[in-house]
Amino acid sequence: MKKKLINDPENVVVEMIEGIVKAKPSKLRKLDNYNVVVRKDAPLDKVALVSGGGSGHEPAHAGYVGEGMLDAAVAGDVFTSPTPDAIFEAIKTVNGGKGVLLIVKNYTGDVMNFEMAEDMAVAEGIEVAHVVVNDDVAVEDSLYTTGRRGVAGTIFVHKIAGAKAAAGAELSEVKKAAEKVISNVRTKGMALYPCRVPSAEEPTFKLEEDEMELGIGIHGEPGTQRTKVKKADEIVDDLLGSILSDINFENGDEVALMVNGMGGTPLMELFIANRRAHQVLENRGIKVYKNFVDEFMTSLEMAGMSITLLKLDQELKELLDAPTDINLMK
Amino acid sequence: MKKKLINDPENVVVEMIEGIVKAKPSKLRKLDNYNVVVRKDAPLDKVALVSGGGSGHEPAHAGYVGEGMLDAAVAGDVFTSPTPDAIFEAIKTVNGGKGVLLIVKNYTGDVMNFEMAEDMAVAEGIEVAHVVVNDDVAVEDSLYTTGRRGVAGTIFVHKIAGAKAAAGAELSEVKKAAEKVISNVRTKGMALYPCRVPSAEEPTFKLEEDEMELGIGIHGEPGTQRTKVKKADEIVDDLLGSILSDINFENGDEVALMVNGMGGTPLMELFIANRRAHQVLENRGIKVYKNFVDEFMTSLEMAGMSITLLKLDQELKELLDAPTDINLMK
Amino acid sequence: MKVTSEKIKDIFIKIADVLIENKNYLTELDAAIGDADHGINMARGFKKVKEKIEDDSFKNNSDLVKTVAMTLISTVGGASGPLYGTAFLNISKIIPDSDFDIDSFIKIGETVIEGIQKLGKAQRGEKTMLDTIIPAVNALRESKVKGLSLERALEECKKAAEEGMKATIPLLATKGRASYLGERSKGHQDPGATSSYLIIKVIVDELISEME
Amino acid sequence: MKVTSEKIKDIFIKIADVLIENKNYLTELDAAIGDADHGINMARGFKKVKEKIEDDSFKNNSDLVKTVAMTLISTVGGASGPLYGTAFLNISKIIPDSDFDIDSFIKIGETVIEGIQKLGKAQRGEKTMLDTIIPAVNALRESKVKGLSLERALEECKKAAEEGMKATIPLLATKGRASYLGERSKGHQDPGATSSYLIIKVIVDELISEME
Ligand SMILES: Nc1ncnc2c1ncn2[C@@H]1O[C@H](COP(=O)(O)OP(=O)(O)O)[C@@H](O)[C@H]1O
Ligand SMILES: Nc1ncnc2c1ncn2[C@@H]1O[C@H](COP(=O)(O)OP(=O)(O)O)[C@@H](O)[C@H]1O
Ligand SMILES: [Mg+2]
Ligand SMILES: [Mg+2]
Ligand SMILES: [Mg+2]
Ligand SMILES: [Mg+2]
Repeated sequence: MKKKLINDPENVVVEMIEGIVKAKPSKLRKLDNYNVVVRKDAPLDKVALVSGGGSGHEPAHAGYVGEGMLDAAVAGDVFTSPTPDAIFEAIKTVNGGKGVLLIVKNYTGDVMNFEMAEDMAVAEGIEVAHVVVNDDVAVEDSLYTTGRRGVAGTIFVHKIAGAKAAAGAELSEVKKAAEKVISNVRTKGMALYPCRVPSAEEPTFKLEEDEMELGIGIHGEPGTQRTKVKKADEIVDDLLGSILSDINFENGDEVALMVNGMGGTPLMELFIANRRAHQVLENRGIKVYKNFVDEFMTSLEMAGMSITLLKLDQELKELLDAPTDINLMK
Repeated sequence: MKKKLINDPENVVVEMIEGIVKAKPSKLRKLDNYNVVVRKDAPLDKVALVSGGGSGHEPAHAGYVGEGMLDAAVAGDVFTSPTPDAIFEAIKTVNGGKGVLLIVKNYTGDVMNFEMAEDMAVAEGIEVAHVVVNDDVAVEDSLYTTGRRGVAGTIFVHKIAGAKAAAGAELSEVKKAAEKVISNVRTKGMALYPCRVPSAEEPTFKLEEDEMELGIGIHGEPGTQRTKVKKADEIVDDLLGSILSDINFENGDEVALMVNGMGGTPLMELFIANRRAHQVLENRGIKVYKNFVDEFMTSLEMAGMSITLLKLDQELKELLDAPTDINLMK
Repeated sequence: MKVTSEKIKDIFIKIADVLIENKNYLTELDAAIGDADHGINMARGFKKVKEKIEDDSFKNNSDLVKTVAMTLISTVGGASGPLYGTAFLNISKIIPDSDFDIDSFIKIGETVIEGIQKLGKAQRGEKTMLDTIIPAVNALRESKVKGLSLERALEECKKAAEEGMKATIPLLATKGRASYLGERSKGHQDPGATSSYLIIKVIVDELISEME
Repeated sequence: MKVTSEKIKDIFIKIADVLIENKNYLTELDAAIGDADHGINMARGFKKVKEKIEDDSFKNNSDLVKTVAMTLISTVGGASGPLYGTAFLNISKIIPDSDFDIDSFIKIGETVIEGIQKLGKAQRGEKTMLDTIIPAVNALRESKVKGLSLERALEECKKAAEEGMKATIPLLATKGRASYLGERSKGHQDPGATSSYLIIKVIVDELISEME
């Protein structure tokens, strides 16, 4: 995919943010000089939630700014973590005095930039905490590595921490709820076709017409494994297989199931995959409490999908069901 | 795009429908032996709405079945109008005695199949009416042709007729509301990359890396014009230009603006286009009352977009704002 | 001439085989000016027709043709499904039970045209299946006027169908999906005109081989 | 040796030019094992650095380097932004105002490593910029022990940086984005190690040309 519906690769992020804010003018605004989207009514008398990361993951992250979810989203350049000054600006804007929780995906760049911003905010006396989402089972987790990436499971962190904050919880409780999601959410992704960053000439990887990547991230990185293309059902079996062998699921467990398109995948294909996911979970005696099928955390026009399972308990179910003005499903 | 996340081209529609119904098990069910999705609580004591068409336009049409919109969606094969027997079955299932409105897009096949089904239903004593949506300004409208195609503007017909029916209106009133939308809604689309039907070997058209199609439909048909690729802003100017010169807009008019992705377009690009659309409308003194940016009426994995304007009056605004459990925007 | 019900069944199975064989060809034609599914639609419908009629027996020709028609209506979809479905439904109402003469074929042709026009409201020259069918039926009529043998009349019919099909190439489409292309529809053979020719060809060839 | 503030500004501008020149090269390296943006990130940051320092005057070296550091932190993003930003921020705290000897360069190197390690927690051998920087600083230390001239020491430093960069090729990445690739990260040169080499090369070449 060489052609893009853009004006200038240099301006994609700012023009996109302007388009996002125009779409919900009564609810969102953009901070001057920063690619930061905040709730128009911020700061509110509650713990504020700030998320963000590189751009190219739309609707993440600005699409989750709203009642019951985020208070601000900080957009970096395409696939590039935002800088500390922008994050700091977001923190200052949404802090209503009850503190700010930063939701960070586990990438070296994201973690470092958000931590620098946190230091800056703390130095100004703002109460700040952060959680690091690392739901991608494709990547090996070890003390000696960067650890797992944060991918689509982040949406559940937004939703649940957002509901907790909306309910009036303290920063430490909101953080605890976010961490509960993080320890119970797992994702694995795959791609049939790569994506191309607007300012680059070539896609980040190339695949033959009979090849696919398993274990991809959300930045156009190649996956952990390249295989021949398989049928949708086999692919779902692989993704869910990795997830189910990573975290302990028992007969009767309830889960939220997310089938996430990577940006270029038609909904038709996501629903075909969703059908299989239900079959697999049914066979394992796992109950789908809530099912999300759409694009949630994308990678530009990459064709592929990720599957996420969040293991639920009573508290998580209630928070997942709590109202939000963000639409979470087609 | 040769690779697809499917199992067997022959089964894509039925597997997709199963996946759709699994995603909202408390709200939707599939009719036995037919690729028809109906509301679980149908028939209801109101005028029932049935829409449909070929598959490959997801979330259309099954994604619009729900409170405040459709009662049934009939899915044909990919890009192929459904057959009269399936439509007839849908009509019988959702008819609650107040009659059924069929929402048909203006394609020879759709019109003929829906009309045959209508005849079958009328023969059984069911009160049925139909409207034909023809919002595509790319196609010349003349007495001697098939007339304009029905494209993304159909979503507004679903929404407004759905709200009217939910409010308890009679079949003739619901039909009138639908017709009001049809005479006030206009769309034009474009594509950067074509799509490929699962059972076909090749995409329906081929474009060079510096070419695009203007005036495309939603079935992978080539457009009415092939040009060199332009910047997003120029493309928006062209699409809106055609729309604005087709229907009489006056300074101060209020519109619903829809920027619709064709399936393979990243949301980032749609928001960049949305930004420009607002600029153009502002310059023309036209006020955006409501703005929808997402995938609404797609063409498999086609990369491109369409822009739709619906001119609003007080009645249309109220019906557009009426509650529905279908999520209409990211 | 006498045509048994068995023979008619045979003809439908041959039509099905030919359309299934030409699935990709018809689809490619539709890709150029339509939505790349005409071959797929016809193959899907006639595969089902084959299944339906192969191991079944029918009261009479009318019953057989009606089954074909209803099967097409409920499996082909698109524009061609109702059009061919209605065409065969109309045939089922008038098809003789065993004796066919030139008039029976003319009558069959006329009811086909009537059905297709009632539904699709197209005229000759709009780049549709009618551009094959109308000249084919005209050829039958002319052959009758000229007093040609039934065999010669059928040959003329097939020839006219082929010419009609080819004559769609330069036409501007004003009906069906191809009409959206405007000027760009010129230079391509119409898929529906092509499937109509294939069907007429099978019928004529089979009937003539039956005469020998 | 004496290095004027003007010269240091010059060096930064040369660094910027070289990184901008190598934008595609660095991005291609990052495409192989990362996310194809390292060149874009560095070019964006150093373009801004150039703008910021070109027409401005600074109280002293510290002030200049701090401006560079803050500009990088607020424009580069990604992993390399905070890492290079912190490295230069640390340098700004200890950079001499005009007299540089081997010890000043060793101290600069050490504070760079300290800053990068504090933030990124990587060791040598994990396929990062540290694989260029650590050997380069070691070479300075060894040159001092051997009693080499400052010129020779700087040459050794550059050589070690280049070798370190090349030595990243066979390494398995365990830090940064490349680590997600596991075994597939082997066989590619690390983009950050490459940009570090380019920076060291400019500094060394410029300082040596200043000596002549
Ligand atoms: N109004 C009409 N009258 C007669 N034939 C038509 C009409 N509209 C379309 N056709 C025929 O149908 C053919 C297309 O059939 P098909 O591709 O199966 O359906 P669709 O256009 O719905 O995809 C055209 O090639 C044309 O011959
Ligand atoms: N923990 C770390 N310590 C030192 N250097 C690192 C670390 N993580 C990444 N890097 C360096 O950063 C480079 C990548 O920078 P860049 O592509 O700009 O950022 P990102 O990885 O966020 O896209 C890598 O090639 C590596 O040299
Ligand atoms: Mg990056
Ligand atoms: Mg069709
Ligand atoms: Mg067709
Ligand atoms: Mg990178």
